Amino acid sequence: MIMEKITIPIGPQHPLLKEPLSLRISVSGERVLGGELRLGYVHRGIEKLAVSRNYTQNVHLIERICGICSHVHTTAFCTAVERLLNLEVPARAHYIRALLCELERIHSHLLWAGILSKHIGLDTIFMHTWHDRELVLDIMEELSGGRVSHAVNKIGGVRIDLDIGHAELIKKNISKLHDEVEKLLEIIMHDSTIKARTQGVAIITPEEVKQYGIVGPIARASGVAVDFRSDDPLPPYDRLNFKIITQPEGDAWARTVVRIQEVHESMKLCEQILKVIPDGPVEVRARRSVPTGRVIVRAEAPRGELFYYLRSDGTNQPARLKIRTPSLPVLEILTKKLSEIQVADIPVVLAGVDLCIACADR
Amino acid sequence: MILQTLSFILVFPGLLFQVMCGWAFEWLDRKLLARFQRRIGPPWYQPLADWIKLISKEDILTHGSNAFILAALPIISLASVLTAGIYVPVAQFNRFGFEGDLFVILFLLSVPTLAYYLAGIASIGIYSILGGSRSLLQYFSYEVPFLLALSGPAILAESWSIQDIIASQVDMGPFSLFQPLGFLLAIVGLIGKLKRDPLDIPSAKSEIVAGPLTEFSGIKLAFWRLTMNIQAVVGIFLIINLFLSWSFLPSLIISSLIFFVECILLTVILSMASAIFARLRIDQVAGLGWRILVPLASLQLIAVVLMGI
Amino acid sequence: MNELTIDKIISDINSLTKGACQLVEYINDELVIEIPSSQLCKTIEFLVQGHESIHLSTITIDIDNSAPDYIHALYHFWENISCSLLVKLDTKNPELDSIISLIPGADFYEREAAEMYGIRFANRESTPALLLPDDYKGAPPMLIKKEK
Amino acid sequence: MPRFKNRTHILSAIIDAFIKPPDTTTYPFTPIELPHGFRGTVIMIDPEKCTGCSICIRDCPANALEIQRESRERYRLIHYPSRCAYCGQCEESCKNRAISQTNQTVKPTADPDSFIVVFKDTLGEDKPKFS
Repeated sequence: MIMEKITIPIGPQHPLLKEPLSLRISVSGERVLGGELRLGYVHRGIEKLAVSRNYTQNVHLIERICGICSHVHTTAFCTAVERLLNLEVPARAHYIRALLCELERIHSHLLWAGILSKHIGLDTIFMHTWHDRELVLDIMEELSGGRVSHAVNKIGGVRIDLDIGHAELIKKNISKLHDEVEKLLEIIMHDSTIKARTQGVAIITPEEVKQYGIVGPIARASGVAVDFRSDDPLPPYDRLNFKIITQPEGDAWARTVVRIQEVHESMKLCEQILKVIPDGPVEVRARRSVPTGRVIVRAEAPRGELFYYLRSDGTNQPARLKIRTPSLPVLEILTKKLSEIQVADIPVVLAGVDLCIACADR
Repeated sequence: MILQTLSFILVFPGLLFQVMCGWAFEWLDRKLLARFQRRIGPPWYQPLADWIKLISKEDILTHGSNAFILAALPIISLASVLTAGIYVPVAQFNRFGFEGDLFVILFLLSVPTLAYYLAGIASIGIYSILGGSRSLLQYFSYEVPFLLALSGPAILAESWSIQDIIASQVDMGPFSLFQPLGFLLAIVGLIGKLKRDPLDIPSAKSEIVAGPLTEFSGIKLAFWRLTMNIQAVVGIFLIINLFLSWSFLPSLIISSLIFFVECILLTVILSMASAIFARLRIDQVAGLGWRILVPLASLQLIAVVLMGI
Repeated sequence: MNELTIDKIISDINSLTKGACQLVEYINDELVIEIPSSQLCKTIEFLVQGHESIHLSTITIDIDNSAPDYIHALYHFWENISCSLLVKLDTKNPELDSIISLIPGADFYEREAAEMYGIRFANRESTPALLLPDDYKGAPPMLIKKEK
Repeated sequence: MPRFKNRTHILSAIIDAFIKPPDTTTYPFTPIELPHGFRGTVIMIDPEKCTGCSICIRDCPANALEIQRESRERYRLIHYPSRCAYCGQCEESCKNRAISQTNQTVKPTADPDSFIVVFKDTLGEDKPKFS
């Protein structure tokens, strides 16, 4: 088809995007020639804001970096501060943090599965997964009092405690979710239209994973078994058993499969945590001023490695806080992947890498 | 006499009936889709409410576009589907049938697609232009198998008049029994014609916003929506007439009842198809159309011709 | 493939930079090695090519107010242990060698460092704004002192 | 080329969904029941307990609390619900358990700027509320 080169703007506002991001994609007919990326539409300067607030306030500030993986952000931040304080956090608090991390992973992956299906025109799966996600959000709301901003973490422990009722609810909802995810996995593994749309699209090779520092499910879908729950585990992951799921293909379909299987693995982890969670206190008192020092914390967010660098100068405010979210390296490779594909593949590429713009912009 | 003709055109089976059926179809489709997706779905008056809301909205023109063409296109397409609706027999009520009316209906049903393409080109916008070219590409993919599938009954009945086709089905039994493949292909073609999921490539929301209709708003968009709904209704009526007319119908009431039940069933099939299929890519649609549907339709046609001999 | 071990990496980098490197500290058991900025590309090339699954987590720029003469640039790597390279830059003329030819993924981190801290990167064409608007005119945001 | 087999999983899923009652609800015109631990309206049940230590103000991440103080005893503690992030930090920080969160949602307002709640007032009504 002969057609001159035109530029389609995707974003800052577009039905494809759930968060603002500007992509200018040049196409010739149905063929995509290349893309240009512009970030910063949700840049809130959190790294700068954090140095003018005390640590207690910062926990809540950091929670608002992202609406999906808010808990793992605060977990990483609190762990960083606790390491500087040399604080022995009770084991029960660690387990509750891990439980919420896993619930968050389930809800993030289900949310993503829904968005991918919506983008390839399969609204049914979108509705079904988002319904299943409600089961997790119900647990979250019951546990922490908020569906997405949990305010569970505090420096020195957690603010909530699990009781019998919570455990019952979690077990009930997780077992319901088991059936639903089983069905979902069957559909995604076997549905030929999903396969037709996702297989072979935007293949990320292991070399590119290394070059761009890609982490999380996307790296695992390219066969690189990088998972900071086992590579550099925050407690209690060193005492939990779980499988790292990898797929060799590296395309959008492999990423789908990896994520859905991870939901499965996370549900097993939740059940495991409920079984082995020790009794005891959930928090210890923490001093407000943090001794001088630097600390690096790496945590496994739903999208991959979450990196926190914290330097304290002995006051009650951090001197420098650097946050690297897993979406940033993915965004770097995105423009490279947005060429030699069709216009119809753009949603698959964008949705397949599970972008979190709020995380990336900070 | 004139009054009677006017009532045919304006009330039944013309404007009013078509519009009502269009809204009923939209409601049923949305409701079914909602239920397949575990939602409640809209109340029965939702399509009407949406339409009223749309016509009360501000009408926005893109800079540099021709106001007259953009206003004319939805009216032309609405008029053509309404005209097609008059010629399609409804529950064996057929006042305007003539030899060759099938051709006229098929032509009139194609007009909205062409208008849709022109709308994409005329409303200056990147998404519209892309959507327009996509709708034309898709048109070439589904139209041939659709025509081939619909000519099956005509060849079997040895007439291009819908009335004759119905009459010969009364003798022989519904044609869908003789040509199930043709029936299926006709449904696929109808999905393509209506630009419904999974063949909603020209208006793929996550890719090109709303395709050619991106820049439309207000009353023009309302007319476009009405056109789509009536096009669906006329298409469903046509397929039911050509493939699913029954021979053993004792009375008019029961035959109308069966006709509408069949229409509802076809709507259910369309809704199910949009619930279980992901949207295809344009190259996949072209491949599907030319590599699978056209050979299958030709096969069906050959079988029909052999049957006729 | 040779995995990173603390002793080995120190001795390797030590021999590579001819003794110019310096073990700064463990950030809670994590390795930080200070290297002169002239040796940065060489060291990173060694790290990237000698280790199969190493990746660059990020580049952190940090200005310690108690020692304002230097800007610290930390290159955080991860293989099986965390290893950070620390480069001290002159506050008046902060310039670093770009590493995007070695690690293309460092592009965003360099752009962010450039716009937030005003650091210049040699050996790359330009550092377009990453998060700030294109028409941002003010000083690099992280250098602005809080007004009382 | 897409192959149209293995449709059964998704087909059974939609038929299953069709048979079951819908999972969405119509718009609730009555207040919905929130979980016990829902972080809702911030209230001060017993102003007697408040000692005016202002730890809540120091820890509030959204600057939703404000104190206007004349002396140790005479102060006014004000809450701005429109700024509040409902994180529950004030409840957590308050040593005397004077501030607490209920599981009720906050009533909407058309005028967020003047939407203020006075938690404790020992200054007297004659002093202006806005500083």
